Amino acid sequence: MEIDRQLLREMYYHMRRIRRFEETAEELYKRGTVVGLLHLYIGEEAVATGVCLALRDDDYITSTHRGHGHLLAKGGDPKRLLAELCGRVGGYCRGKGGSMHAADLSLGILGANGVVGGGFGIATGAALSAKMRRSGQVVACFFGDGAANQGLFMEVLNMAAIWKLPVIYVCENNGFGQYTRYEEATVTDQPIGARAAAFGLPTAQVDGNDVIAVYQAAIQAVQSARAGEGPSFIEARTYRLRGHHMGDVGFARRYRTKEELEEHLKQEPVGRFHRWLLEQQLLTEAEIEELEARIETELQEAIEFVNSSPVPDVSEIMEHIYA
Amino acid sequence: MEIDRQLLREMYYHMRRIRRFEETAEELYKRGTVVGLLHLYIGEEAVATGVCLALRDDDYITSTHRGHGHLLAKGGDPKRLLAELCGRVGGYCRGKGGSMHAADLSLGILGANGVVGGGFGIATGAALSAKMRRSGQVVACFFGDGAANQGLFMEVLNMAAIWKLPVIYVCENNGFGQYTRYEEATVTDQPIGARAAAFGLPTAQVDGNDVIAVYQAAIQAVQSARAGEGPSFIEARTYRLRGHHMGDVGFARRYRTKEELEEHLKQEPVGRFHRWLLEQQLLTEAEIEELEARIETELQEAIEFVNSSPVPDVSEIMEHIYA
Amino acid sequence: MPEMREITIVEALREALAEEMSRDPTVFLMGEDIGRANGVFNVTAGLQDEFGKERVIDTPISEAGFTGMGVGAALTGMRPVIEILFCDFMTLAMDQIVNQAAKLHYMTGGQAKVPLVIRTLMGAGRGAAAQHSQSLHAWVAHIPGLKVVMPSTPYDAKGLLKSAIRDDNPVVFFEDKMSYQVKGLVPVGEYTIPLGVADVKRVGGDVTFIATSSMVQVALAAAEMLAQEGISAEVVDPRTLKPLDKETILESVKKTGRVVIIDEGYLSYGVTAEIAAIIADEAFDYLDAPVKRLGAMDVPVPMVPVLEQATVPNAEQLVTTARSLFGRRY
Amino acid sequence: MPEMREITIVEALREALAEEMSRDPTVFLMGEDIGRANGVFNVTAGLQDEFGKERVIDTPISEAGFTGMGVGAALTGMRPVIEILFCDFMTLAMDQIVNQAAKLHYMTGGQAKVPLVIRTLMGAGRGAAAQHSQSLHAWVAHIPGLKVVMPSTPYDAKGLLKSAIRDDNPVVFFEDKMSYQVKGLVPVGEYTIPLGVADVKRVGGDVTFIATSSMVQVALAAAEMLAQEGISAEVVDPRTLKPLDKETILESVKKTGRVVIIDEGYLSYGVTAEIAAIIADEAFDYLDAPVKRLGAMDVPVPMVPVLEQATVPNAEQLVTTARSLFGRRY
Ligand SMILES: Cc1ncc(C[n+]2csc(CCOP(=O)(O)OP(=O)(O)O)c2C)c(N)n1
Ligand SMILES: Cc1ncc(C[n+]2csc(CCOP(=O)(O)OP(=O)(O)O)c2C)c(N)n1
Ligand SMILES: [Mg+2]
Ligand SMILES: [Mg+2]
Repeated sequence: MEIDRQLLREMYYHMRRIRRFEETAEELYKRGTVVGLLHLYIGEEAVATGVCLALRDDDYITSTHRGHGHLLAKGGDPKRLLAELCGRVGGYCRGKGGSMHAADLSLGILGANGVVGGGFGIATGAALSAKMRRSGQVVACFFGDGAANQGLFMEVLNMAAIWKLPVIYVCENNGFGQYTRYEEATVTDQPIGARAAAFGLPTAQVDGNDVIAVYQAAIQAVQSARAGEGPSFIEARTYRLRGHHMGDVGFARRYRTKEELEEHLKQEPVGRFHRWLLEQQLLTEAEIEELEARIETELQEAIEFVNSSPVPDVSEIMEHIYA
Repeated sequence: MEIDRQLLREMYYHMRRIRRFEETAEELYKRGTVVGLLHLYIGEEAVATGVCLALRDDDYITSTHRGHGHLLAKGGDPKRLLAELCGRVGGYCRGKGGSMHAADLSLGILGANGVVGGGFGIATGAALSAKMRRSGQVVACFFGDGAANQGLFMEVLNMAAIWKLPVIYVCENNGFGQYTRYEEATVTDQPIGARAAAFGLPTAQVDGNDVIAVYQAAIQAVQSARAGEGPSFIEARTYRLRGHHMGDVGFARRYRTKEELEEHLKQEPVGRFHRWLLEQQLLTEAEIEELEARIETELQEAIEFVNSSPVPDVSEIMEHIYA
Repeated sequence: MPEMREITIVEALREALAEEMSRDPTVFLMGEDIGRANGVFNVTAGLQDEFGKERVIDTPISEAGFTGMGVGAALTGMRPVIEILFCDFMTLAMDQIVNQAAKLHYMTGGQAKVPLVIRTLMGAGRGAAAQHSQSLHAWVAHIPGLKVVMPSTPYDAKGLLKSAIRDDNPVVFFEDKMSYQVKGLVPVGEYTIPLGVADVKRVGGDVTFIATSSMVQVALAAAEMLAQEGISAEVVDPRTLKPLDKETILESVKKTGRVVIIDEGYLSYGVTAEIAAIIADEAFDYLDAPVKRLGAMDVPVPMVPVLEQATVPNAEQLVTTARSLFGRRY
Repeated sequence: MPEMREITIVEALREALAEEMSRDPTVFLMGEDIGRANGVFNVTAGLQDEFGKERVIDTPISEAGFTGMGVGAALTGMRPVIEILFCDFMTLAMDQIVNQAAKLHYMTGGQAKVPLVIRTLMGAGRGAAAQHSQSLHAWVAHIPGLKVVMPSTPYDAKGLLKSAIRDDNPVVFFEDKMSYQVKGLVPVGEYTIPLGVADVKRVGGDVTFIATSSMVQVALAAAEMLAQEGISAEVVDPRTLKPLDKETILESVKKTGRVVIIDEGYLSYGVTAEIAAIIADEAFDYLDAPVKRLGAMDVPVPMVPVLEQATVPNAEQLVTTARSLFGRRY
């Protein structure tokens, strides 16, 4: 598959932007500006980027509690996302949803979710809807290795398969569900994809820290969904570089060693892509610097936006319960 | 595998007894003596028989809304079962449960279930318990092809597999979930067993109308469970010869043709086993007649038991809510 | 006056579904055996023939899955009407109903809309035992973001179902399986009934019965019996639990000063409690007697009919309870 | 007098678990991250080290699955204590809790016993938004066959959890996540508190506050504030919703003639309604003022703390509500 420079640039831009967004959120959380639960996507940027860049603008995604990367890669606005994390009226949900419920319906971002596996039904239903409306839209359903143990996953696999729905199940296997290791909670003599294969879905297992690999798997799945051939499954193997959420630092040493973490830091996707782009002379240092500068400006603007956006007035509480 | 005549006799006895029990229940339902919902097991007798005869007396089973066969094959008392169907105090549940909740805890029969797939958790938990108590007990979990589409199935497959629990998942694929054909509701380019295989379970697909085949598969699964090697899966292909439940006669022509039904009647397991036993000269006509006579006596006694057992007094309502 | 004819609740529901599907191509149905089999209770009879397999979808036995898919479809431009056969099986889909459908509009700050209708069955009466006989409407009425409908007549059933389908919020619509054959007059032409408006099913001055779903018939029967003793009972049917038409309820209680609330859910922590609590607060000064209520007995529904029947409130009990309110004068 | 020391609710719960596991080898724990990680809120800290991986089991994220397994294990000789992290996720396991655990004893005519404890978290307060902040105890309190416990102090938490574990019925045990660090005196030795016995947390004569879980602290604070105005409030903590100690509640209300019920579940169709309804029926003749109640606002819990906090009842509101009952004399 030919990947042009423009696309590589975009990939780098998105990965780097997600990384920097998360670092900014982390920083603001420590300062108390970000409120509520915060699950960082650091280390997993290649997955959201590779998948979302394979989608059309009007395609849908469903996301998770660790969802900033998905939203940003699908074109979401860092200003409104950051404001949401900080509980401001300028946020995507006017501060009512926070990190775990950020959504941009106008961009097909059907929402993060606080329930592990909560997006399976929504994604599959959106695919049914797309098929019924003959819109040609495709749905990418992001979920974690932990979520793969929710029974709902298998229920929707069956329905997506029998009705040939245009949905792609993207399992982000980052090694952990909270503080329990993937290998402890999940059968491992078969990959997670075996579950999808049991329903006849084409499955792929890719290096989730390799954005190109993710992208290529996604493109194939999208094409087949768009062509009416039904659902696919992708497992992206990656690694969670931060804690489960901000504020659980006390747990850090309980579930992994420093050495393990350091080993994985060497493989982290943004730096790795950066090095590769330079090595392969696909982007120049100058181009990269320009992208990074653009990102810093965006994030600066986002912080300013947050600062200018007030916390909602208590009178808003009873709004938006019913449409 | 050598199967001795005593076992063949027992097999025939159980299959025939289940058949005749169901025919009796059917008759009593039409007369209004059996009350409540009644789902008959006619046509599927070889499954319960083959599996339960592979179990030890202290092993457990969980059953379904179509559960008379399981209970009887596991050693349950036709008198108390029939009384339960008729809502009598002599019934297994004093008339409070009826057909869908018949149980005999003293025989390891953990109960039928009104919720499709409702037995998955109970069976797997009983297996965990057996393992923790180091009792050497094994659990057989019966469920239908329809129940295989409940997400709970896959949740327990994962846990049974990672913890190597002594449980056997027995899928009775009788072609229908209510009035929807197996092929319409369930992925068929992969067998249901592929779901279990996705969690590393050994799987077998057997002719569910062939009691010997079922028995052999069950023996293997039981041995491996007893040996601490963990769970197994068996799909028994069979066919529901009656309606989904008594009283849905109006639905009969909606989901299958007369021809289909007749075709399957030729393969029905009791007659087929009968013919085979005679052909192979494994049992004599006289032996069979003796067994059948014994069954008729038992059923006569069951009917008398019902007649002598009163309907519970209204004062019983508030008993048994809390232990 | 519109032309009327007498039809059953089943027929009324079927008409509502057919009319809304004809009117709006985004309305579709999903559930177990609703298509080729016509629905276990015939509510969807003929609809798959009329509207095709794509719009009347027979699902696998995956309640959580297809309810969740209903949410996703509703979020993206469709108006799904799903059927959960017995409300006992809502237990399998509560996350989708309560954490997803009910909250998405709010959690997204008003962006998302979930115009989803969940039709489901309630009530004892068929000897179907404890897992097929519950009336769990109190659960969903407890959840902000959901609307909850409980029709008691063919007229209400049709008009309310049409409104539920047109509503932009998730609506849980409870049908009583023993009332399906209840008959009543229904106009020939198009009409809807707004959600949140109670209906006074019988006018009276001495005591108010607030009754839901099949208990409306029980209340009407009790009112007839009491009329013979010279006690005039008013029967108020809230029709929807969320929104709840407090005004009509309070107005009636303020008029009569006596009230019995009757509903087929378990009594404890059930729907009757909320209505009683509202009255004990907001109509306190008008009450001439304790606030009484009847619900299903707090017991898993037993299979054997003689016990089962005793768990459901009946007209005799209601009469006795009502009478007890007149032994005293304040 | 037994020797006492001051510990937190977390410590009290942990002690109860450890003691019961030591006492009875059939007691075991199952849940997400309760083992090696010590439990997300440290309640199970050190228990896996002490009792091994077989008795403190880290599960996959499969709430329905491991709850169902708890039922199966309980049926067959074990006493599982499972943890469903947030009670919002009970939605995934309601079938197992309500249709299986709650009903098996009854449906089998008394044969089956399900000595299962389900520990779960309730309450807003952490900016965790609508799917992590609910208090859904009204749902389970509605279901015959379940017992429901809501401790408010370390003493109660320990004594009630031990009783719950020894109980032969399924018990849902609600822990308030914002109260985990509440401290109180707890005896050094063994004790239990029977399920179904309310506790008068403060004696008073003018008005009764019936308060559950974290709302007990709110009620006590309000009582202090009212004391300064010369209003003496009694605070009754039911401690268990099922069984509910009606006698103690009614006794207090009959004494004071005024009552406010306060609970963190959604107000509508919530726990306060049942208690209000009981009072409006059985203590009607003793009431000097309308029956008042405070619950969480009927709204999905918003994330941003300024809104979130406003959804939870507080002492000021309770004071205002209580005062309003004294504006009038009957
Ligand atoms: C149904 C449910 N159970 C438990 C939780 C608590 N919880 C939040 S995130 C999480 C781990 C999820 O693991 P995974 O799906 O692998 O996603 P990751 O956090 O690794 O991205 C858990 C258990 C939850 N939010 N929802
Ligand atoms: C959770 C649930 N959904 C729906 C039903 C209604 N129902 C009863 S039996 C049945 C079909 C079950 O099919 P299968 O598992 O294949 O068992 P079979 O009846 O064929 O033996 C259905 C849908 C139910 N009892 N429980
Ligand atoms: Mg993970
Ligand atoms: Mg079947």
